[in-house]
Amino acid sequence: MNRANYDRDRGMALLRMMERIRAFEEQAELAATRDGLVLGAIHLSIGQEAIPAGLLPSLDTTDLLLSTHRGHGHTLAKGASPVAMMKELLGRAGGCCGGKGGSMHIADFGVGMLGANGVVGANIHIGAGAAHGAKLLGDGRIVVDIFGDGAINRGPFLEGLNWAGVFELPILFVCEDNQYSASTRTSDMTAGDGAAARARSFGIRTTEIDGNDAEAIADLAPELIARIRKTGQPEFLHARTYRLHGHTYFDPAAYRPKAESDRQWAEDDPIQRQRDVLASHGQPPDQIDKARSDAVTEMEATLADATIAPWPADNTVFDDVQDIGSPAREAF
Amino acid sequence: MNRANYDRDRGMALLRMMERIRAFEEQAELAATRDGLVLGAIHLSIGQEAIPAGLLPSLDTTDLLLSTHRGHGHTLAKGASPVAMMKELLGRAGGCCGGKGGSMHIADFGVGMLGANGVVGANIHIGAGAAHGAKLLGDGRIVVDIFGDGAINRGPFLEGLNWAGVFELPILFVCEDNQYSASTRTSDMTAGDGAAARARSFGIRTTEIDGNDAEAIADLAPELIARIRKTGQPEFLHARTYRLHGHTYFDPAAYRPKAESDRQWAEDDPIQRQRDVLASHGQPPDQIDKARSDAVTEMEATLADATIAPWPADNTVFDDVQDIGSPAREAF
Amino acid sequence: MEQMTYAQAAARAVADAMRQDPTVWCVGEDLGRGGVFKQYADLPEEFGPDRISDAPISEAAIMGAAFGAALVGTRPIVEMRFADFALCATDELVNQIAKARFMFGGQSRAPMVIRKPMGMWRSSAAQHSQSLESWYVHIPGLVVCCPATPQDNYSMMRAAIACDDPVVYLEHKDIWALEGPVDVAEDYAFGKARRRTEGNDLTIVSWSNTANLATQAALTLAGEGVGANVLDLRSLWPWDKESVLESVRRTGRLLIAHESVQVGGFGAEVAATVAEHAPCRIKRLGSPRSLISYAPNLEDQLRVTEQMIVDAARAMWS
Amino acid sequence: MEQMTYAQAAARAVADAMRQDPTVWCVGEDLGRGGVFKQYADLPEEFGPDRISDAPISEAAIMGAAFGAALVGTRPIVEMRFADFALCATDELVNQIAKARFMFGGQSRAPMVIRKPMGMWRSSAAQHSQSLESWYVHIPGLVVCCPATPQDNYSMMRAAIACDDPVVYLEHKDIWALEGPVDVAEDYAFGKARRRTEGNDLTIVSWSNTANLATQAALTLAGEGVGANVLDLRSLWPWDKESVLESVRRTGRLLIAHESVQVGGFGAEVAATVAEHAPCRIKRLGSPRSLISYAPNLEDQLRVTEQMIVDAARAMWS
Ligand SMILES: Cc1ncc(C[n+]2csc(CCOP(=O)(O)OP(=O)(O)O)c2C)c(N)n1
Ligand SMILES: Cc1ncc(C[n+]2csc(CCOP(=O)(O)OP(=O)(O)O)c2C)c(N)n1
Ligand SMILES: [Mg+2]
Ligand SMILES: [Mg+2]
Repeated sequence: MNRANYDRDRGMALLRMMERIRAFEEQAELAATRDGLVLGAIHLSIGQEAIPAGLLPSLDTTDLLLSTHRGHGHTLAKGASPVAMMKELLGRAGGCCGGKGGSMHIADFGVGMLGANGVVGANIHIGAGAAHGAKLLGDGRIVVDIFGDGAINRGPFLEGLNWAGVFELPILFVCEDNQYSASTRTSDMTAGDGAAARARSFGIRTTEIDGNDAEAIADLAPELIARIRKTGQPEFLHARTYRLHGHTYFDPAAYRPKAESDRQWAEDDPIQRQRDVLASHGQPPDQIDKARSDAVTEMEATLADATIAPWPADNTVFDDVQDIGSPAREAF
Repeated sequence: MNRANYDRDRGMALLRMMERIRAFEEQAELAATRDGLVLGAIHLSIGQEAIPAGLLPSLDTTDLLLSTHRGHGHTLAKGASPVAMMKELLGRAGGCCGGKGGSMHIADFGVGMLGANGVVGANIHIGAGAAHGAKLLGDGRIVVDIFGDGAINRGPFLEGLNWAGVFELPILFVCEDNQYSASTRTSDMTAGDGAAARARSFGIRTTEIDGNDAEAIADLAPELIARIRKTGQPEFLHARTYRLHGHTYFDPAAYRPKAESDRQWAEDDPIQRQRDVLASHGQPPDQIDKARSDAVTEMEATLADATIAPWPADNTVFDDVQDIGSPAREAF
Repeated sequence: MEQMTYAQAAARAVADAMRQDPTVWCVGEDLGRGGVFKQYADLPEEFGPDRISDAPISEAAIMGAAFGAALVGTRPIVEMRFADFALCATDELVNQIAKARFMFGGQSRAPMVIRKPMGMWRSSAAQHSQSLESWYVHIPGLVVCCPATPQDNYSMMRAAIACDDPVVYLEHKDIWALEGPVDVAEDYAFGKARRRTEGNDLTIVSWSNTANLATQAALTLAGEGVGANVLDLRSLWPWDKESVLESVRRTGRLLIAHESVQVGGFGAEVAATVAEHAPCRIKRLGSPRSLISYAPNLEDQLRVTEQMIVDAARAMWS
Repeated sequence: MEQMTYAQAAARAVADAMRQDPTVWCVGEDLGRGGVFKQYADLPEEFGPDRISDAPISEAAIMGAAFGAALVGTRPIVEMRFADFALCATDELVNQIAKARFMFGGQSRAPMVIRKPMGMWRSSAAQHSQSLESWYVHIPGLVVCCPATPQDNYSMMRAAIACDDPVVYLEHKDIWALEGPVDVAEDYAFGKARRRTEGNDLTIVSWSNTANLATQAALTLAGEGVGANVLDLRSLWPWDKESVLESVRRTGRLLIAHESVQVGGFGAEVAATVAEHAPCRIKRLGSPRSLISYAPNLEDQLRVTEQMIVDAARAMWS
């Protein structure tokens, strides 16, 4: 459906960010499967790009983000450098964590990205704490804390949401519900009506949204964020989406009917949906396509850069373990 | 208010059980404060007797119970021997745990009482597992799992309720809501509407009740238990009550207005309420009083028995650590 | 004797036990698809979803619920997926499972096998690579197993399932595909080390995958005329003090090699026990007290390699 | 020099630090009433509920939220109430707090003090009595403190609060009321042991409350003409290897005494290090690998007493 005075610039910005996220992950996947350069597991968010693209550009750079093992898109949308990210995926010097963390621990504190997490659900109460700290410091920062549908079955979901409610913290919890927890259909292992129903039971204002509708998310984001800044109260967003690829790059996702993902690709790819929206509002096709080609060009160059980056210097191995006491074998 | 064809025998049975629980704990408190014979902390449930008295006699002996640090009343109402319990509180031979556990680890597997717990909330998912085991074995046992209002802020509350819902387990969760978590007013540290609201968010059928109304609980219990046996589905009971004594026997409860507990004593002591119900239905006063005097006589004798019991034999120290490997210092 | 991988041996052991005892069941995330490392391959098909049970992402409840189910008469096998995630269930394991039998004065047992795939697995980084076996050895009530071969992953798994104590069963993630002969009739007694090589010049004590590296190292040393008696402890609680003391009394030299952090590692317990009861030349080789990196060149610096074992052995004469 | 109890010394240290640094705050259950052991007495009145914050019964969130607050620039002091309950927050401490700085390549710090009252406290039974200091020593990224006196509970607390690393701070529950002189000007350097007594015949290494027992035992031994050099390690990571090795090179005898379970305890690390670098007569004295009972006569059998230390010392000449 078409809208009056549709903002095509914003629409293109949304498309560009989604294309960049996808192109980044396509290149990362090639680096893994074609080049064998990604050594650890990576979890692709292909099909879920609308959530970070719609939500995170409405934050200030100083605002805070906590993410999951599937955090490339979040990190890019928060403003991190794709080159530093790609180098991290390849475990190279210049990676945003110096090659020590890899995909599951990607972080860029310079843009308020406080880290992906290798432990499902662990970022929920930690995120509440980041908001707690910001509130104590009174510096006006707010937190966006993103986790998956599987994470709502871990204790930190309860403890983190209760904490945010009790201490009245400026945080937006986002459940990125792609319907799967690794090879398990999350609904099979979840009692009750799921994330939104649970969030409401903590008295937290909760909104449900089509997580593949970038425009709708971008409409909602400024409103949610402004309200959190104003009231200082937590909010919850339940965004329904779908993981178009496997759980990890080497997961063929044989546990779900191919027809299911085929249908999703055909009918509910957030990027295609955004392209259609733009087209239906008269955006010239070449400009729509250019978002894709620019993104691919950027991310091919990104991978090329990362590929030629050296390994971290051997002598960085004990850096940043801790200040007190030496980590070296038999240190005296 | 009076009811037609009121069952005075059941009413007296309820009163007797409540009087026995209270007398047991009064004796335990004397053993602690007057005699210095209780060495560890004990947590009294004085004021909360209506819940175990109303609920647990409707279970079969083979049915299962899990309890908390405040579990004397539950354990008695499930049919455990007060003498074995009192000996355990005194750390003596013949205690239900051989003197190894004390009040916080009291258990009597012979009557299906699978243990108090020193860790708040830990019995919730363990209880779900007991029901899971019973379901796998198909032996028809159901589980009653009792915890406090403070326990709903720990992860096991979420993980345990979700587990029971997902696996469709025959368990009744009971939140014994006495409004306090140690020296903290639980509502100050709880977001949202609390236990019942959270339980409903897991799709678990939930009932709220006046936890100091023994008659109402006894009316409800058979219905709940029958339904759980029939459907095999979990249920949740939120029972509001009040802890008339301190958190531990040495806690003066200075953190709450004396007027608050005075009012509770005057207006909402479950035992006095039950006495009034019986009186208003024409139960002779001497019989009502006899419930108290019989209970006191029994529990004074119980304490006397326990007091003369010997310490556990020194050589039991390493019994029941484990079968494999010796616990002894420098064992070979 | 059949050839099997380390993963297949475990699956076979679980299947054989489940056929004999209907109260044995397995629970963990994604088990219905055979487990993340395929260590439950074919079991869902044979035993169905009740006995090879999926679970929500609820480590605390997986551990806690399995414990409850053990208290009422079943024998659960708990899958923690990565040993690192088991830290989400530490209260359940340490305060509940390990202590219940004792605290309740012997009224209960917790016959459980708690599987925790551990160890470095190329570029898994700090949250997916830990080896914390020494933690569990320190906890009364627990048995601790670290199988290093397909044979032991069969025999030890059978013994663990049959045991009435809770058994922390630490498989090494890097050797799921390791092949070897398995004699299903060979049984295993907790606390008996396996003599991987004989020798009178040097005792090498190890466990888990490092025992395989030590065995290789011993061949190199043998070529140099150095006879190393490699003892693969297999279980760390109980552990085979007798064999270790007997060996060091012969050799007068003890090298202890393990993948986990050296400081506070189980190697310290072995070294301390020998120092108290049969003093001799003692050397430990473990990981620096540092974190495990994603970058391979940094990760490698934390590994204990076959070459390092050979060098450390040679240095025991210098 | 003022006289204070161990609990008062900690409260004083926290207050002095909070006055100097507005980013320091405390969070834990019941803190608003001064803490369960009154170790926060008077702080709520001075600093108010935001800086001496109550918490829900959510150990995982107390630890996790404090960590998040540390990442954004505050310096939380986390109260776990009983060290045993801290096991409910093990993922947060070990997988998150200890690793964040490294995993993120140095972008972050977690300046936190994690207070875990530990140890036997008459008839607290198995779930309220544990001493797991050796666990934390084994975890890279953590500093581990075990103060034994009011002076150290002041000086070490100040150092812990000032430290940018996460510090696991293990106070002993049995000595909250222990009185002693406190010089608030005395500062403390991590990894420096305190020489509780001098002596050239025997080295006794200990920490936490057992160091107090060892000091008493040394007086008895002195009366018998045996000079014991009692080293109270105070911090277990880092620990004062230099002083221990220097001392055993003088005395040729090492007795290590601690309350925690001997098997896999930190005493094993001390013994192993000495065996590797300065071999001498070594003896450990710790708790049997058993569970702590409620009944006092059973509980007592797990305690390491002053008398046992004296006897073990004497036996080092037999
Ligand atoms: C505590 C914990 N348990 C299990 C895992 C293994 N694991 C990694 S991702 C994942 C699935 C998570 O599902 P969800 O939260 O829906 O996120 P998604 O992968 O769908 O984005 C699992 C089980 C883990 N990392 N941490
Ligand atoms: C995990 C854990 N945290 C803290 C404690 C200390 N503690 C013991 S009882 C208690 C209060 C529990 O409140 P509630 O659940 O309402 O039970 P009640 O005491 O009111 O019966 C606390 C905090 C504990 N035992 N376990
Ligand atoms: Mg998902
Ligand atoms: Mg309560």
